[in-house]
Amino acid sequence: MFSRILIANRGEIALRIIRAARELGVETVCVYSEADREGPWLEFADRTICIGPAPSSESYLRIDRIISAAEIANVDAIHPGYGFLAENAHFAEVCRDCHIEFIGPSPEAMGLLGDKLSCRQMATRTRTPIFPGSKDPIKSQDDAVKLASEIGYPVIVKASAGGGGRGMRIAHNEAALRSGISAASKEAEAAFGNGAVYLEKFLEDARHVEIQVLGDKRGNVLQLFDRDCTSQRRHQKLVEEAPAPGVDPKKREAVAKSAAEMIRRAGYAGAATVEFLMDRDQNFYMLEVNTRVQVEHPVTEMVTGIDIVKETIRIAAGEPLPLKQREVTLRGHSIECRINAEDPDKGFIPQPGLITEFSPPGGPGVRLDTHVRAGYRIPSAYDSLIGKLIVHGADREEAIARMRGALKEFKIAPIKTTIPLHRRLMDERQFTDADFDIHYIERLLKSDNSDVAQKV
Amino acid sequence: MFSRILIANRGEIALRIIRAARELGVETVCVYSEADREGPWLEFADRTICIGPAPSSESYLRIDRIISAAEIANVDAIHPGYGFLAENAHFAEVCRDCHIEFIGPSPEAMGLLGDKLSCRQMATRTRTPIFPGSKDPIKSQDDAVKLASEIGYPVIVKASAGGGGRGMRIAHNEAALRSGISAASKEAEAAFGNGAVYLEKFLEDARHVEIQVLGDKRGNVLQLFDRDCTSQRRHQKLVEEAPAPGVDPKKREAVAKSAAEMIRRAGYAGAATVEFLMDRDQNFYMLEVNTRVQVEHPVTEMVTGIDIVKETIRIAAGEPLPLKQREVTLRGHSIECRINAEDPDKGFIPQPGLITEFSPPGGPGVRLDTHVRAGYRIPSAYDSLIGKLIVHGADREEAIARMRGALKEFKIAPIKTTIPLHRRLMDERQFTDADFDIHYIERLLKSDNSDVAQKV
Amino acid sequence: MLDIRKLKELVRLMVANDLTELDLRDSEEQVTLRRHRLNHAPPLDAGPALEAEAPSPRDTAAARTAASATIAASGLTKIASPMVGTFYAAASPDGAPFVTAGSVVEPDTVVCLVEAMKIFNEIKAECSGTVEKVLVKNGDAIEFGEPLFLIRPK
Amino acid sequence: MLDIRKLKELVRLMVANDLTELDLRDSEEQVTLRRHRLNHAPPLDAGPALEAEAPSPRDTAAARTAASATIAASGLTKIASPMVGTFYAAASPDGAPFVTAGSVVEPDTVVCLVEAMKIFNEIKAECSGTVEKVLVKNGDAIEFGEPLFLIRPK
Repeated sequence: MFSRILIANRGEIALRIIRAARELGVETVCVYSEADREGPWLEFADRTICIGPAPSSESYLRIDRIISAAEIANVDAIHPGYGFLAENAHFAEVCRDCHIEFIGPSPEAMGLLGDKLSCRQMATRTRTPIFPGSKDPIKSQDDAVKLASEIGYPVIVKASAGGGGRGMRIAHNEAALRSGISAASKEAEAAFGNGAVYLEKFLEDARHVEIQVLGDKRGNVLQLFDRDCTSQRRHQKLVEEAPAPGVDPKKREAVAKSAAEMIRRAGYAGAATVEFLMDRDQNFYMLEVNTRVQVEHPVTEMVTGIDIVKETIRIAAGEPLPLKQREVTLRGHSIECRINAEDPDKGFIPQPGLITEFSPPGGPGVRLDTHVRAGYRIPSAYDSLIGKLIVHGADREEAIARMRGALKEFKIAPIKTTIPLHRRLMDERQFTDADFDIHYIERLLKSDNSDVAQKV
Repeated sequence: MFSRILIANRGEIALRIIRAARELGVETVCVYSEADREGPWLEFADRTICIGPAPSSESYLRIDRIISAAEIANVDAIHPGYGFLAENAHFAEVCRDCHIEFIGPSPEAMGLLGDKLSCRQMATRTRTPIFPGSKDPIKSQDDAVKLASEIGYPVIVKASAGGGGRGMRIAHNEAALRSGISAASKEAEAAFGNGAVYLEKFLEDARHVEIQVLGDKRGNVLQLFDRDCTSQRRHQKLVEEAPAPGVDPKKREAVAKSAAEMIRRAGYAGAATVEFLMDRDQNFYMLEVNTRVQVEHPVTEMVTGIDIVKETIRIAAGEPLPLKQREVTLRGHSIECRINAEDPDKGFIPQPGLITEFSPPGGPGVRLDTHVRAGYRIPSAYDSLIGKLIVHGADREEAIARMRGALKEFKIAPIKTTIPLHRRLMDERQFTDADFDIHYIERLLKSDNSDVAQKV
Repeated sequence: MLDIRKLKELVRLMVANDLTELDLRDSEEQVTLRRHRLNHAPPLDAGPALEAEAPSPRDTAAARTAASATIAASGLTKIASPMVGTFYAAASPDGAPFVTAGSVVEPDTVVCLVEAMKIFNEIKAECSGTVEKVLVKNGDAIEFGEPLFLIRPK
Repeated sequence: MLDIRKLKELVRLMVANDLTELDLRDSEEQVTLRRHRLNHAPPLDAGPALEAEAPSPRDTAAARTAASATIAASGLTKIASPMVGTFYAAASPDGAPFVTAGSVVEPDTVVCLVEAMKIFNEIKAECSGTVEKVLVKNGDAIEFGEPLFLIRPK
């Protein structure tokens, strides 16, 4: 096992990694920007190193500064968390060159699965279900139009290097497709430095279901079942749960198995998530593979009893997976609500500022992953995620009832958060019946004549 | 199911019952004393009724006032929690007379198992192991001396109606036995209104292991495995865990089975705990039966996934137990540390007063059951328990590591608590190896030349 | 003359001890500092049931505390319920109320009945004066310590 | 003369906005209110690396903040590290340091090397003056923004 690791991240995931490392007896070094000088998570690190000013381009995204910090702190490995450099194959390469273990997949496996097009090719080999669409990047608008007429509209143009909704365009006809290709390509070029886009059949009315996989350095893989992340707003997940409600066990099993096999064949070591859309007939179509720990990993931890973040560290240190597939069992149901510092009344604009009141919920089956507390000032430079409220119950009904109660108890003031929206969602029939698709929250919000706060 | 219940308790257990009822869709009415007017748990009740001034003899122990409150609030049932009226058979009878369901066993079953002597007699019939000792109350000191010489010293004199360490005397010789009988009898008369005492063999060097049982009104029982509560100070439990470490599975199974059978034969509906001492050879000897939910019930909830407090409500409402015995499985290991507002440097005197800083721990496998928060003033009139920190891990080692981390994160100021003592215990070899007996904490504290705070 | 160091010390004292009010007076000057906290209303005294500032029920605590301040100023006294139960203004459903606004009471005057566990308990005034106001209605459920009547003392 | 209402308003402002200091002056009087918070030290400005009040490392933040106050008063300037790495006072292990206390520096004067990722970066004074003190030792690991030298400006 490592004796010391550096955490190249901030906020709740930095604290999550500190907690995991501490239980493994591994020391932690946290890098931070000047805006995070007072970050409460830094208190729990064994050492902290300031690496730059507030903008992440000058701190959390600065490979040179992070590597320098790793060298002066003499760490064995770097955990990237999610976001920032987590899916940056170049960073993983630099770590390798500097003889620092990158806690995540090899640059090769990351590149293979992180690029959406090569990932589609991998999926084809392991019979992981994918959408009909391009095998290669779009070379000309005419080729794309021809393919689209074969697979039928609507289609979606996606950035090969993309993620999180950027570099995507939906087209219902030829004109929209032609303009969408150039727009998506430009956006992708700007966001990821790679303008390659491709075409897929687009599903209007689908659920988002994903499979959590772990692979070790000895060629073993485990699938930790599925999660449902259908509750989204503008492609940003708001509520996640495990297992995905109402999925036929045989379909679940087949998809999870093929996803695990894809990860195994990619020679992948670490945590990976294979994301799918699922239509009303429970047909699955792969969206992409996330080559890192996910924000929503806790719901899988709750139902499997496996500490995913600890496993990422153990795997990077060369340890084998602790269980066989048949030993991984599901218990109960888990739901996570993302608590964002955003004002739902004002189009979900981020709400940086001082938290003066912070009263967390508690009791059986309630878990809170947060880096904030009363007296903490949310900086404006970063993501608005300030916490994840996770519940576990014997079944989905109990989990929903528990989440309702926990949301009732949870008080954060004076900043606005997504808590009132979550309170409302837990009472929405579409959510409670799992009779939903990835656009249902947007439809709900649009159908309001007034704001959410008045309704809850 | 009931539509509304009254909670005849305060603090963390009142909040625990509110949470359970809320998830069942049952309204809650909380009675409170004037000293608890600002109790944070009252915010989460559907209705609150003041029943008297601070002394519990004038509020939480006043049967007439609680019943009046139940009548004006028109509740279906009363949950007594633990302590106060929870093991008062007369209260259970009054409830029945008033056609209010008492959430707990019938007065008859409570009387049968609550009285230690009749409980010993029940145990004999179901082959639940007991200490050699009296079959009936001690009639004369001479009879007791004769019996003691048969079973051998040391012996313990216990109040038949007792509990929690009161009305007990240990005797290593005849003189101590004679004086102990009259002292214990007087104490028992004063504390419980019943001076009957009896004699048992006394074990110097034992662990405290107990079996959690649930019985419904249809004659079904479930045993939810065992807990270890060896970490005590002056007969007050400080740390509890499930399952009891290192117990031979066959012995565990046999004792749990006999305990469940005893509860079944008593016609018992509700949660019961059968307490045992266990010697170095893992022989069990029954201590007593607690006819109510225990402070330490959460550790069993964590490893079985069963919500014990919800089950007490369901059982009282006439519902059958939700599982068969074979469906109850253990997952992982759970530990609870009792957070008391006490000053370990000053002989653990209670520390009432204002809490200005309250920073709870969080993350995976961490549960906090507490009714306090920053800004809460701990009243001096009641118990010093201000919270229970519970962790769950894949095994005992992970649970201990997790508890260490959670205790490190937990900050309460300016009042003194048992947190520093727990931090120390989690590093004590006797605890980590489970190589302990019920006196080990007292020995540790005695062996200190200085106070605990300096050592941690 | 206001001593700055003293003021600073008082402010530190205020913050350290979580005080909600500080009065500072000298010959020329008076400074009042209040500091309201977010999570915690000032604790009410847990006094006997019958007094000018008797604790009021929780759900309307703020309103009633405000009211009782006026009361204290106006010299009125409360008769508070010594038990939990149901308030009855009269001995029988059709009977006249024991007292109404304007009634004169002595310490032994029965002012109402409170029913608890099927038993009707006579509540006595335990003070002398004139009933200014009846605060609860016939049949109301009442808490321990809940104010029932306002009395203007003799 | 001290205006009480104004003072009160300022205190409310202080609490509402979580201010840490308030100065109030009139012709006769000056009042300074400080409010230290439990969990949260006052945020430091995230300015450029080279300035009089450059951010100091977290673990000794309190001590160094105190120091920098003195510095500001005494008119000294800091040279802070623009990168994370290892501090070297001289170009070679046996060489003379670039600067020592008393050395005169111009904006282009190289004052030290900071090694980051095997690359030795020359750090320039970027100000004119005399080196008052060297704050770190040869071979020390340094953070971004960590003060390296105190300079008395010309």
